Amino acid sequence: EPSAELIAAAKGEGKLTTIALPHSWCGYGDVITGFKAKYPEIQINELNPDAGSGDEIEAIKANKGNTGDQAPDVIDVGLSFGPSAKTEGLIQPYKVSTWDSIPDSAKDAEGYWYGDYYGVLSFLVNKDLVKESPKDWADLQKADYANAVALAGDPRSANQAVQGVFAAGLATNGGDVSKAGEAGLKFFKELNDKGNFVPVVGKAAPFAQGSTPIIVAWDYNALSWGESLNGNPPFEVVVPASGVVAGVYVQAISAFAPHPNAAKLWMEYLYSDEGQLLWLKGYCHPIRFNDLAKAGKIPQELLDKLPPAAAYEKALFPTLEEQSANKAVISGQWDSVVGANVQ
Amino acid sequence: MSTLIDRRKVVDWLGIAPFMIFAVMFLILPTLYLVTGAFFTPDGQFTFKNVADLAHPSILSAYWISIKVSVASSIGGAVIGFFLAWAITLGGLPSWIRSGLLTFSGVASNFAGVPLAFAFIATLGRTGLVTVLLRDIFGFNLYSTGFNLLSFFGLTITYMFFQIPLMVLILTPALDGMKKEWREASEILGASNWQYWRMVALPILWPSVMGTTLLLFANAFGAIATAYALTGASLNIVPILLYAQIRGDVLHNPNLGYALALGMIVITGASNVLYIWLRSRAERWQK
Amino acid sequence: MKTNRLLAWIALAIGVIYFVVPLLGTFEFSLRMRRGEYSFDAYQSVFSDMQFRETFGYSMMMALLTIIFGMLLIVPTAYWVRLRLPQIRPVIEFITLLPLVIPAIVIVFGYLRLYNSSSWLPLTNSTSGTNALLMLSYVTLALPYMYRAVDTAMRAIDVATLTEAAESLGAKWPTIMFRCIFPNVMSGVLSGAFITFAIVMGEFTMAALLNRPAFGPYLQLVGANKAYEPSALAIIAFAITWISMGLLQLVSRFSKTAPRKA
Amino acid sequence: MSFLTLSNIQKSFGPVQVVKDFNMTIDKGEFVSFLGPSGCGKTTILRMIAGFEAPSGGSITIGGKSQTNLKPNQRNIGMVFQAYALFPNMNVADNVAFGLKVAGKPAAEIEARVKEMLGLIKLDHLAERYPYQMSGGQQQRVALARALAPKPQVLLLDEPLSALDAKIRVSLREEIRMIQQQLGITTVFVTHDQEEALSISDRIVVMNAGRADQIGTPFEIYNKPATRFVASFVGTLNLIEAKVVDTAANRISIGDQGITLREPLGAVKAGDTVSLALRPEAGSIAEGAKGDTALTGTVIASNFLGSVIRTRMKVGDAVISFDMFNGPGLVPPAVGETVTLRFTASDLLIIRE
Amino acid sequence: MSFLTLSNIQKSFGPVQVVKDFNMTIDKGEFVSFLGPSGCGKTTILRMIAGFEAPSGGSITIGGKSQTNLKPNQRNIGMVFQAYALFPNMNVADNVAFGLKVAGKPAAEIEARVKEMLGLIKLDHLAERYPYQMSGGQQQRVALARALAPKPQVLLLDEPLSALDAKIRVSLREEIRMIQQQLGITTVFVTHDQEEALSISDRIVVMNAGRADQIGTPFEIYNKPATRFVASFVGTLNLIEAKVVDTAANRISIGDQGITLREPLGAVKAGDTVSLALRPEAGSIAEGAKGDTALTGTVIASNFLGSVIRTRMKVGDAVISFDMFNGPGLVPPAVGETVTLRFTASDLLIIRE
Ligand SMILES: Nc1ncnc2c1ncn2[C@@H]1O[C@H](COP(=O)(O)OP(=O)(O)OP(=O)(O)O)[C@@H](O)[C@H]1O
Ligand SMILES: Nc1ncnc2c1ncn2[C@@H]1O[C@H](COP(=O)(O)OP(=O)(O)OP(=O)(O)O)[C@@H](O)[C@H]1O
Ligand SMILES: NCCCCNCCCN
Ligand SMILES: [Mg+2]
Ligand SMILES: [Mg+2]
Repeated sequence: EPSAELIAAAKGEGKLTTIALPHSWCGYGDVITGFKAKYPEIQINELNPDAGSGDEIEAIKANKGNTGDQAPDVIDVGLSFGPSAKTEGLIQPYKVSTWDSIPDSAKDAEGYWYGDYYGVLSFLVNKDLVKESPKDWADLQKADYANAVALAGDPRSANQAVQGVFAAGLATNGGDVSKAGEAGLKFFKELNDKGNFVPVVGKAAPFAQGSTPIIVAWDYNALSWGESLNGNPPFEVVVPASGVVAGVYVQAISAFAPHPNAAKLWMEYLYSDEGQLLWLKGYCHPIRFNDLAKAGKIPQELLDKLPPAAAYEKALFPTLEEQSANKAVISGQWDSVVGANVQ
Repeated sequence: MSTLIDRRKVVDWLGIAPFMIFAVMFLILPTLYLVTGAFFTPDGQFTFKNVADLAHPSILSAYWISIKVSVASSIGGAVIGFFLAWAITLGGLPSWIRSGLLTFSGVASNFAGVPLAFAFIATLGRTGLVTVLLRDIFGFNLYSTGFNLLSFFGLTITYMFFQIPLMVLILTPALDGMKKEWREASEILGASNWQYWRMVALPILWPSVMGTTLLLFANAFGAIATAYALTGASLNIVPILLYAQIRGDVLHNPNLGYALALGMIVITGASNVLYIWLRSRAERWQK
Repeated sequence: MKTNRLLAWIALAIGVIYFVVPLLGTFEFSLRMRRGEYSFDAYQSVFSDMQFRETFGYSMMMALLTIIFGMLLIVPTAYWVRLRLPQIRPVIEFITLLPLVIPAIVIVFGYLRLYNSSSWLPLTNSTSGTNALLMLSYVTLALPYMYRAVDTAMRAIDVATLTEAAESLGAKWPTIMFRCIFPNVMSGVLSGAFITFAIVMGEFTMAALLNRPAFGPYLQLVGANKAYEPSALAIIAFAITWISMGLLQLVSRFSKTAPRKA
Repeated sequence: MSFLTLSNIQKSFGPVQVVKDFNMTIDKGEFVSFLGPSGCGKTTILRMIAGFEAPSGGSITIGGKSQTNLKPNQRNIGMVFQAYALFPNMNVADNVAFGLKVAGKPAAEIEARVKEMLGLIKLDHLAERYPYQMSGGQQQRVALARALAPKPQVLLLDEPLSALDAKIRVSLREEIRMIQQQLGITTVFVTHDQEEALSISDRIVVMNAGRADQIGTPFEIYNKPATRFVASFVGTLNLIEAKVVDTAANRISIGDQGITLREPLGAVKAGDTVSLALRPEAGSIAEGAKGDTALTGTVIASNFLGSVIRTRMKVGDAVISFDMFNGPGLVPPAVGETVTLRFTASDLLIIRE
Repeated sequence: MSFLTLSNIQKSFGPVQVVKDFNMTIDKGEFVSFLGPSGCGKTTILRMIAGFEAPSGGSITIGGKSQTNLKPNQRNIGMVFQAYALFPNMNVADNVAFGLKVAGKPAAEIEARVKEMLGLIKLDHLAERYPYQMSGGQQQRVALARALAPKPQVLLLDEPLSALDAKIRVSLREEIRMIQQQLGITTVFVTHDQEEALSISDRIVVMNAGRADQIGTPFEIYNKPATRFVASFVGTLNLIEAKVVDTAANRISIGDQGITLREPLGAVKAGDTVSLALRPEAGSIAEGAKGDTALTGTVIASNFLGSVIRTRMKVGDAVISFDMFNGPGLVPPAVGETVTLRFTASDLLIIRE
């Protein structure tokens, strides 16, 4: 529970500025509503919900010295952005009251950043167009899936897409993390050469329209997009049999936050049982999942909506070093290896 | 007396002061503020590395593709836009078509980004309306002809959706200025329609056509949203690289991004200089 | 002459096909929200969204302000350049091209550095200040089109003689500007206004980073998360923008400002 | 020998008939002017000859060949427009060469012909100039050379001088006439300046509301106007209302002064009013001036027009203007002075309608 | 009483001096025309009076008040431009009202004045029309009314008629003169049409290359040209080269025909060549024409100009034109005929330079 002083101070600030929180992402819509209900005195100012992690960092930088509504208080970024932001002095430390229940591997010892939720890469399948869903990465190369497979972003700029390439590599090279990047590029080059790869950014609209029948995306996104279509078209979310890669996002407070106390209170809320369960409702695995499970605090109906638990048991959590090494390979060589057929 | 002349000169320059102040404050300074970042490392050291990095093959090829797409879509847009502008000014069409097309062009010239890309995907994509209609009704498989919307060609025809209207909007007044007597004079001198256009009308319109084509070039060169939405992961063009460097959650080297922006400004500047030079040649016959 | 007209119709037909079919494709998709049948569900969903109306209204307001401010800035400038400083024209033309190639994000980051709450001109400190900054940023983006449209219209009137006529009748410069020049370049002002209107309605980057509730960011957000609504929105936005322009044109035709023959 | 023939030409724009049953034959080498007020259909006829408008009825032949199915660029006609219509993107030489280039003539021939034409219009030294660098008169000369260069069968000129000022207009019209005679080219010239038409034409067509009121030599048109319209349109005319005194004796009175006309009065009776026309140059107030008729009146104004002084005098209710040549010794009559104007009775025309 | 004074006015554009030390005083209510060839500086002087250009030297006063530091909109001067320059966005009434509105006059007064002005130019019925709906002549009348509405101290007109055609030009210039006299407004009128200047001015300034060659009444300018330039620019002039025969006796010869001049020949000697000027209307070939001098020659051309027939005859090497009034009975001399032209010796002016 947050301290009374913190609550008072946060209420005194009266406002919290968030950035890059799409309401359909990880149940953020409900999270924001919940926070507002609990602290009606604090107004939430949402910046560009569709921004990427890079945007978030740039927003902090650009708004140094700005206390206007453009300056974010809190960010939610891909894992690798935590340490780099810390080095650049863009974030400030804070340890929430549930700090100890966050696994050590997923947090900065000094409290600058801390993991918030994760998911695994999955296939979102349009059942109108794809009768037989792929079960594993290797299946994607089948002739049945001509013009069918899309990434949920540009591997040169979107973490979700980079991890997709990484996961494919991991699955096809027998699990060698250190070489997964190259293997992933090779996999996509092949996919592209066969004509299975669709270079459109996968999301709800092209999925419904049919131009991206299979999208490689975080399971929580896949589920949320699929659900939002109300069965038109019907969909399936498949966690591949091998190459199950988990992605962790991290929370942090801007070093220049105009409302530092509201930011801290926001963190307290996110890491409270209430906040964690709201993420789970949005198909994300909250970082305290195991802690909550152990305490029997997770309602069964929430678990039922997720892919089978077994799928997560094999999940690989790449370390920071592994991630950045593979990222450099994938982003750096995507153009030259996969290249696109644009001439 | 000289003070009088000087005073008038001062007043002359004062007249454009508001514009200049505006341009400096809201266009030039903000740009400089960041674009000078092209010459610094992330921790503030002066460097030429970012600019030197532009010579990297993948970046050079990005510039090259960008220039090609821009040239193709600006010329394509200029040619088709020219015909449309001609049709509504000199083609003897009813006047409501003219005003309808002009306002439509106002909207369409800025119909870009995700909606535009989606419109073309929904039309000419593999499951697009036209593709499907061609297949189902005429048994014609568009994609087996080698056509691909997510390609250089596809991007070009998509860009033309906003390039053509821009051309129409800007060129219409120039066509309005064509005197009927020029056509009649050339006709009575025995010229065919084609000779009239080649020897009289086009040379007269040339400066306007060129100027507008340059505008289209810059317009395409800087367009990002459409390209990104259309060919997200596949197209290596400068604005996408630039955004990947500034905004992406992977690459993130803003200083290189600013160097890319600087390169774009330089290219536009160069094309502008080229244009001014060409125009001064083409306008010898003007005051 | 007849072959001309035929050619004109052909050109027009090709244009219409090229422009209408993608819109039709979008429209057709927007009707497919309900499985197996066409419906206007997506439109209902859009219209019932408060945010749609709010952001659309906000952007309309901004568009009008941008047009007014932009024209107040550009018409006198174009006028002055024609009258007194023709030699500076290439410079102005180049400046007005810049916004096309300088990425909006570069410009807006610059704004955040230059006009933030602790700068000499803390525009972002207040909502009205930020609105003003956003409006100015729109003027910047509209510059290439506004300037050309106005300058073209000015070519058609004899600016110098009209000015002298007004001066000899005792007029001072505001009168000259607003009673003698503006009304006579209305056609250019209008076509500049059309483009500006469309730019403002669709602009994303500036509004998002300055955090104003504009239509562009809303469009982007819906596009990222929904399937059918974005298409419906695109069609609606296209139609409303087009209709607004039509109205603008009608209004200007019936107001007695521009009675020139076509 | 009739060269250009217009037979029963009609032209309607929508419901309005602007040319009504127009007939005329023009000989080879003839210079014919169309004279008439604005909107009477002069340009329309010219444009039909050129082929820019199709007649609603009737036919046009040139050299015996029907032009009906020929497009303008097949007619081999030269045309000079009121607003010059030089191609602004070409210099003088290129403008003049245009028709020859278009016809695919060899370069050497083109060059020679352009040179010849520029010599004809005396602009050799300006061959490199662009239209905007020349005065209106120079531009119009270039337009003439351009029209003549391809040796057209017929030359059409649509008010080629009306945008120029008086001095240049006079010298250019003389030049045009000279060149026309030199080349012997059949020419149709449209104007609404009567002096222009009178001074350069072989024949004049005076048009009125889509019809030819009179076709004749300048002398005929000026001195024997067929209608009241022609009389008043051509030249400056005094129109005087007179009272019939005695039909048999051809006596009328102006104010209280009686006059005997030469022309028979016709079907009028004493007390009726008739309209008479008298040109200002027909009479003289000089002592010893010839003339069988005189009118005495009071001077109300005297106007110096350069070579001519125009004086207005009042006779009864009628105001009559008369001209006299200016000269160093001449003292124009003072306002209020009484003068006697002498003229020949046959100069008084009866205007009937 | 001098009202508008130009003292030692100079104007240079860059290195070129286009107005050179110009002096003139104009009385209140006077109508002065500036006449001269293109480029001589007429417009420039007008624009300096209006305040659009600042003189490089000299001063301008109106009603005794120096105008040097006044902007155009402070001078209370009316101006009419060659290209009308009506505001295209305003109808006739609004155009005329403009100067009054700008001056903040009460609505009722404006309305009354506009009505009065429209009455003056006889366009009451077109008050609602826009400029593009009117003919050039009508537009120019509106421009005049617009300039006059604010009751300017001085009215400036820069070739207001040169864009119009002959017929309208004549009627409009008479209208302008009438209105000017009615209002008694001091007027400066620029033209390069000599007939125009002669017919409506109180005084004429003949300009030549930035200087006034002569300032005088139309009669003086026409009949006593101060320079050869003025003589040749104003009117049509025969310039005849003659040989001095006897200085003391004032005898010269043209061809082989001797003539005694009135004017003393001055410092020339027998055998020298002198230039003589003779106006075409000065002589007559009519039988019994008066004149103490005669020249006999051969007719080489005879030209019908409407009211006048201009004949050219050759006397030795000299070509001399003379005019006679046209009349129905008149037979113009045939080419080749020998005629004798009679005139007064004092009509022969000696041109020195
Ligand atoms: N294309 C057209 N459509 C309709 N009416 C026309 C057209 N062209 C000419 N007219 C009308 O036909 C009539 C004759 O026109 P035309 O141009 O032949 O007159 P004009 O004698 O040349 O007059 P002006 O001296 O003014 O040039 C006018 O009333 C004119 O308005
Ligand atoms: N702004 C200027 N800059 C340079 N030279 C000029 C300018 N205005 C006029 N001149 C020159 O000054 C001279 C006099 O010009 P001005 O316009 O007064 O002549 P004008 O007598 O009115 O001739 P026109 O009858 O052709 O109107 C001309 O040689 C002209 O080229
Ligand atoms: N805050 C969650 C991480 C941000 C990623 N946003 C994805 C948007 C896709 N363009
Ligand atoms: Mg005509
Ligand atoms: Mg002038």
